[in-house]
Amino acid sequence: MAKLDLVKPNNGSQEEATPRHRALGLRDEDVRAMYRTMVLTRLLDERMWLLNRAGKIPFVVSCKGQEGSQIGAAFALDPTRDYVAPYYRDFGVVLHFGMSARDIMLSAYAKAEDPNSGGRQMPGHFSSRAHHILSGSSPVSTQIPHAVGMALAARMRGEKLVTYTSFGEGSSNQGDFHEAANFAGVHKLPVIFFCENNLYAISIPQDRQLGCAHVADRAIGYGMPGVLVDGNDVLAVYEAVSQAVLRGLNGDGPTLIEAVSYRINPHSSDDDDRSYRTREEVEEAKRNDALEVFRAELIGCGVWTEDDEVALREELRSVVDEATEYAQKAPLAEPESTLDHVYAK
Amino acid sequence: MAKLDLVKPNNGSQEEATPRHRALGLRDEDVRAMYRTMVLTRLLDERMWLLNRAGKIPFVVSCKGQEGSQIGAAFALDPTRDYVAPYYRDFGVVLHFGMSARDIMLSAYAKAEDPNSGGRQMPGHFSSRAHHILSGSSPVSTQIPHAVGMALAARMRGEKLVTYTSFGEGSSNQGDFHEAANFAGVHKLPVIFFCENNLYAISIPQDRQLGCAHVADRAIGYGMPGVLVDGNDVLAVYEAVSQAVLRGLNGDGPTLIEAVSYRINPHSSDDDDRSYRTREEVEEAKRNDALEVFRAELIGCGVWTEDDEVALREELRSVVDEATEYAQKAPLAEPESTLDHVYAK
Amino acid sequence: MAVKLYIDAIREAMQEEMRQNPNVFVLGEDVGLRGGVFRVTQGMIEEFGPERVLDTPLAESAIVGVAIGAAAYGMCPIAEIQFADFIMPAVNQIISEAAKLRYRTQGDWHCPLVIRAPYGGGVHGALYHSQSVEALFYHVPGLKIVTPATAADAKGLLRAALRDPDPVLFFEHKGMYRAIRDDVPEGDYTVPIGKARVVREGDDLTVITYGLMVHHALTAAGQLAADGISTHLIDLRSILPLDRETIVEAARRTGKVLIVHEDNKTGGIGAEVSAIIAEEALFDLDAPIARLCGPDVPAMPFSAPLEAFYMLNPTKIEDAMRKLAAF
Amino acid sequence: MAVKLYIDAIREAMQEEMRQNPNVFVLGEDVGLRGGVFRVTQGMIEEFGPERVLDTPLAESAIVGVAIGAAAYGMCPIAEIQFADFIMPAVNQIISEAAKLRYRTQGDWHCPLVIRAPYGGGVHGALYHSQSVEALFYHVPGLKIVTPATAADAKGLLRAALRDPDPVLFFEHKGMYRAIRDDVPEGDYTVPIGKARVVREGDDLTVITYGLMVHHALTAAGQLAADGISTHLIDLRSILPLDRETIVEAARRTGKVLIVHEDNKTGGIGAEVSAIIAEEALFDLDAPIARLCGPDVPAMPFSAPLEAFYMLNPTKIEDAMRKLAAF
Ligand SMILES: Cc1ncc(C[n+]2csc(CCOP(=O)(O)OP(=O)(O)O)c2C)c(N)n1
Ligand SMILES: Cc1ncc(C[n+]2csc(CCOP(=O)(O)OP(=O)(O)O)c2C)c(N)n1
Ligand SMILES: [Mg+2]
Ligand SMILES: [Mg+2]
Repeated sequence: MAKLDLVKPNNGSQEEATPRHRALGLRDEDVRAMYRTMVLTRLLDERMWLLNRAGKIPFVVSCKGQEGSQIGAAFALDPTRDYVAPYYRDFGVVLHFGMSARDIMLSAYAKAEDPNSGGRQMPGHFSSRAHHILSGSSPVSTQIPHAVGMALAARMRGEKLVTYTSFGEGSSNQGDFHEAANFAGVHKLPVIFFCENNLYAISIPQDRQLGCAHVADRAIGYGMPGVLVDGNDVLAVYEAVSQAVLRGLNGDGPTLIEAVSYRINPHSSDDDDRSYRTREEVEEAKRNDALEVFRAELIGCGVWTEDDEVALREELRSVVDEATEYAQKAPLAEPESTLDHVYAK
Repeated sequence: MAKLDLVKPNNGSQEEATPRHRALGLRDEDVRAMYRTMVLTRLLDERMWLLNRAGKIPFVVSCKGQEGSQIGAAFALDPTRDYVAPYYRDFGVVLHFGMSARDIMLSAYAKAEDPNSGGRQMPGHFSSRAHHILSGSSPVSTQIPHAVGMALAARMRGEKLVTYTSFGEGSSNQGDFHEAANFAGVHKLPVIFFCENNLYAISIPQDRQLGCAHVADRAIGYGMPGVLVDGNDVLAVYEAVSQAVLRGLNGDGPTLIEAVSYRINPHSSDDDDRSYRTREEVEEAKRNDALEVFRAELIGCGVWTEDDEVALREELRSVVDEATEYAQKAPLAEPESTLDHVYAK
Repeated sequence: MAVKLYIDAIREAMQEEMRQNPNVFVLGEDVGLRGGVFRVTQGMIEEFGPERVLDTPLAESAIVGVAIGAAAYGMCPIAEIQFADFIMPAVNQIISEAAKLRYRTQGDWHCPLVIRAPYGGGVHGALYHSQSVEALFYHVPGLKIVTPATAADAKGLLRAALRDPDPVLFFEHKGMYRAIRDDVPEGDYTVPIGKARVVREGDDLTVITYGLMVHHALTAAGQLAADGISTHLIDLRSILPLDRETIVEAARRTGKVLIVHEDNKTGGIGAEVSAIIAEEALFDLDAPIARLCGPDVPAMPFSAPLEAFYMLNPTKIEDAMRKLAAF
Repeated sequence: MAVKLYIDAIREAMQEEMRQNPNVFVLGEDVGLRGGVFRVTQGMIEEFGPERVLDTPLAESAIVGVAIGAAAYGMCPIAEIQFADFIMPAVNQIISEAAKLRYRTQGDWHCPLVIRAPYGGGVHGALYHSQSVEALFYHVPGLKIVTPATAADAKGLLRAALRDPDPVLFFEHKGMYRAIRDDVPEGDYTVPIGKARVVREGDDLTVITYGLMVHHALTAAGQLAADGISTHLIDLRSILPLDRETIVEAARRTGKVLIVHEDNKTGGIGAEVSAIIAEEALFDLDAPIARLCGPDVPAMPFSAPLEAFYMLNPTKIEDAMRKLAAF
């Protein structure tokens, strides 16, 4: 693994008295909301993994370890204004954009009511026009030019917004990343290219995946700023993405942000990671878990308590229970519906 | 057009007494050979353009204005050791690698004896196994991964060499460039990525083509050095490529070199450049013509005279005449041969 | 009605739709100041400006991918691929994305995208500026493919494509741009996607074809008519969906069918047309279903005699028609 | 002879060729320590080292493009595409480069490359881990395509592919990896590319198919045999080139032909097979040429009932066979 030299953006006031989030313009209820979505993301993730291991759902892809990056990014965006073309791990992002726990579970169970695809796609293939989430597919990186196209379209219509697209560090090697980033660079489009570097692409560690030290180093090749940020520091990510949003809205063009964290689970429920990484490495990564780090910070600055935690966990557990139960009972699509929606009626 | 800020590599001793080429380890006969190939390239180019305008050959693509880049690069390589995957303007490179004027003209006339393709491909689609020139196609940038593959294969076989691949600045936006450069970066392969930036991709000037200031800026994104060099300064190019060759042979991996010059002719014989650039701009560029610059330098340091020039021009004109005549008289391929070489016999 | 060039009909369709519909725009390589390498978009940047006639970087996957994003957002992009041969880098975006966006979201998102590409040979384009690429896509549900043979159809089909809510590949034969001219109706007409055209009616044999070959087959049919052999000639116009009804009806009518295309034979459009007939009209046939196509070689060479060997022409078609008529 | 799994036969072919021929090597995503996501290359990095079992960056066009360069140089690369669905970004390299290198140089350069890709559905792979992609390439002269249905054929065809001087696409049905096992001959045998296999002989109807469907059709044929209907069953094995002789002979023999494939129907392999028969054996037919294929939808859904609706199975095939037999 390459040694990471993290350049944190401005961390706000360093005085003990001013919590970082306030320096960033976040109210206490904002960071509580961020933490809430983070925990919901985590609980859903853990539940789905369990359901898969119990044979109840056929497949799951996990975002465990990347919630800091996702929540930090999502909360810097405006779900009523901006559009996202997320990648398959972005559960935290789509939850903030309006997907419900039930929607996620309907997708996990591949039920007819799944708003993403009616059960046609695997979990993690998010979509909702109502929630400004552009549908994604499985071939990696194809969503990146789509985000550029949405930004272009919005500008042609005079609509002020930014578009966000995410991808793994492995996927930043696909030609589509390069072509889309350059397109956005030439046309100064308000796109946020958000690389969630979790150090692995399935079994391939980043030093056998990336010729460069950092994905962010690629930004200069497209004439945009490249920002490297600790993905386990949710406020640092929030700040970096907020700056990118401002740039975009100001007409200053795109930004490439690389948020470094770790993929705690195997690549997917079909993967076994023991052949390519040590248990020690995974355990070590868990100690930097953004969720723990953020909770400690919130408790430290007095906006969160152990009691809040107990209450939140209880509440969210029942949200996840309800969602699971609902999804499990929901009907499957009719077989003949396979033939629907090839073309417009 | 973006203002170019050329970073010239070390120019050797600045003392009047030591000509630059000697500081680079080039003998007088070496630079005379370089100049000779440059002039041959130019004369062939001009002859083909004339033949096209006279309706004798259907198509021609010109390298006029890029000879400095091509000759500088080619002479830093070893045609008996190295392999090239050139792009369609690289007449100067393939001439140094062993193509004859006759070969070039046979291709221009699309005759059966054309060693590149037997007249199957357009001129500029170079190929010769004997001369270490890997066949190229028309879709731009597909040759770039091929050069990486040749370098990989050579390393697997323990053969010490470098591979060279060239492409325009427009073509550096194709996904294949990115994917290939990263592959070479990860595996530290001895590949020279040589971008001939002639400021236009057909009608598109570089500021609407490249999000970045310089193609060389992309190198860091693949973990390799990026070198920006004046393509009209043949010795500067020679030096940059020589350094890249050394890196490659030393196992230090690939290099990206951007040689900036100008495309003096329209994109091809089918193009009309008046709709997208002024005559003044073209005239201005002609004043920096590498051929003139290099001749002046050689005369200035006493390795070339006006008499040499007259003799060379006369000799090469007859080479071009002979090649043209031969090619014109050579037979076309048999119609039924269309069916040959789809698969091995 | 006025006689117009094929190329002008295409340009007019774009211009008229762009005047009516602010969502329509063109993007591609050199479509702006240069007006496209074939001049299809000539004059358009002057009328619509550089945002709606957008020069893009040299990257086909981005051209199509960006267009898909714009289409999903609500625009109606026309993505020009400079030569059909250069659509290959965009295959992933076309097949994985454009074709499947509606299906995978049950219609929540869709992709009103038109991809225009000049294809075809006989113009000294060599291996990579001559290819027919329609067979690469006609197996892909979710796409539509049209390839007009006349100026009138070009205009009407391009309008229809621009109003279609789903992705349409619009293949224009570069050999016809300035060689074909015909009566183009005035006003706001469309030609429906999925409907073939009966070019001439006849009873002795059916020829089914599309693109440039329609004109060659028509010439050949004229030669046969002089000898009292009457040809039923179908111009498919749409490759996907195919007009099964017209195909089957024509096969039934004459009992003899020759399918003609410039593209190479194996796995080409002719295979599906033949299979449809063998499925639905087998017992109406009086002769084996014949296909006359380009040879199965990787592409059309530059060298004139080789290109001529590859390309079909009226004489080769006439020979095949006479052989079939005499069966 | 020993009974072996389909997946093991593929691995063995690679291992044995790599032991014999230092030019053979594997490259792809996760082929090294992980042994491939399906474990096809398991254990190989341990035997051959990380240079000859080369983990690549996540970029299919580079995997194929680099392999082409290495093949031109004289190596025999095996490029693994993790799922056939992800071959799309490499289409330009495959069609523009690998398929045309020999042709455009008159054999001065050539490309002894094997591309392996797991394809096919019925495994809960959803839209993008279930596709059949062979029809995208069978129209491309210069390529060869094989898709073995048995362990014995898998090993013999992969060996043949690795010794072939031209590019071969080797499609392995992921549903068969661990579901199919059969007798694999000992020693250094090959199965010739371009030769179909007569799986069983029969006189009442012919079924022509390939891949997983061979097994389903065989089951169905067993059911029909119980009722005295005898099936002639052809496993194509090679998609390009097709074995015209065996196809035509089988059509002549029974006069009734059902073509079966998992892939969707329009423009699929069945179209060309049907067209060959309609061209060469029309008057030997006693029934329309039937095709039973996947439905013309963009891809196979994740949802179990939808996937089951999409996939063919022995019962659906049996029904179609009975219908044809009764014609
Ligand atoms: C074009 C393509 N090739 C291969 C795959 C198979 N695949 C799925 S995810 C993945 C690794 C992605 O790694 P990275 O981009 O780092 O994202 P991460 O999964 O680590 O979040 C691969 C190889 C794919 N989905 N698409
Ligand atoms: C994939 C692909 N798309 C489009 C083209 C058409 N085309 C040929 S050359 C060219 C411009 C190339 O510009 P650049 O890379 O700067 O090279 P230059 O011609 O300026 O040397 C274009 C668009 C092509 N050959 N291949
Ligand atoms: Mg990763
Ligand atoms: Mg250029």
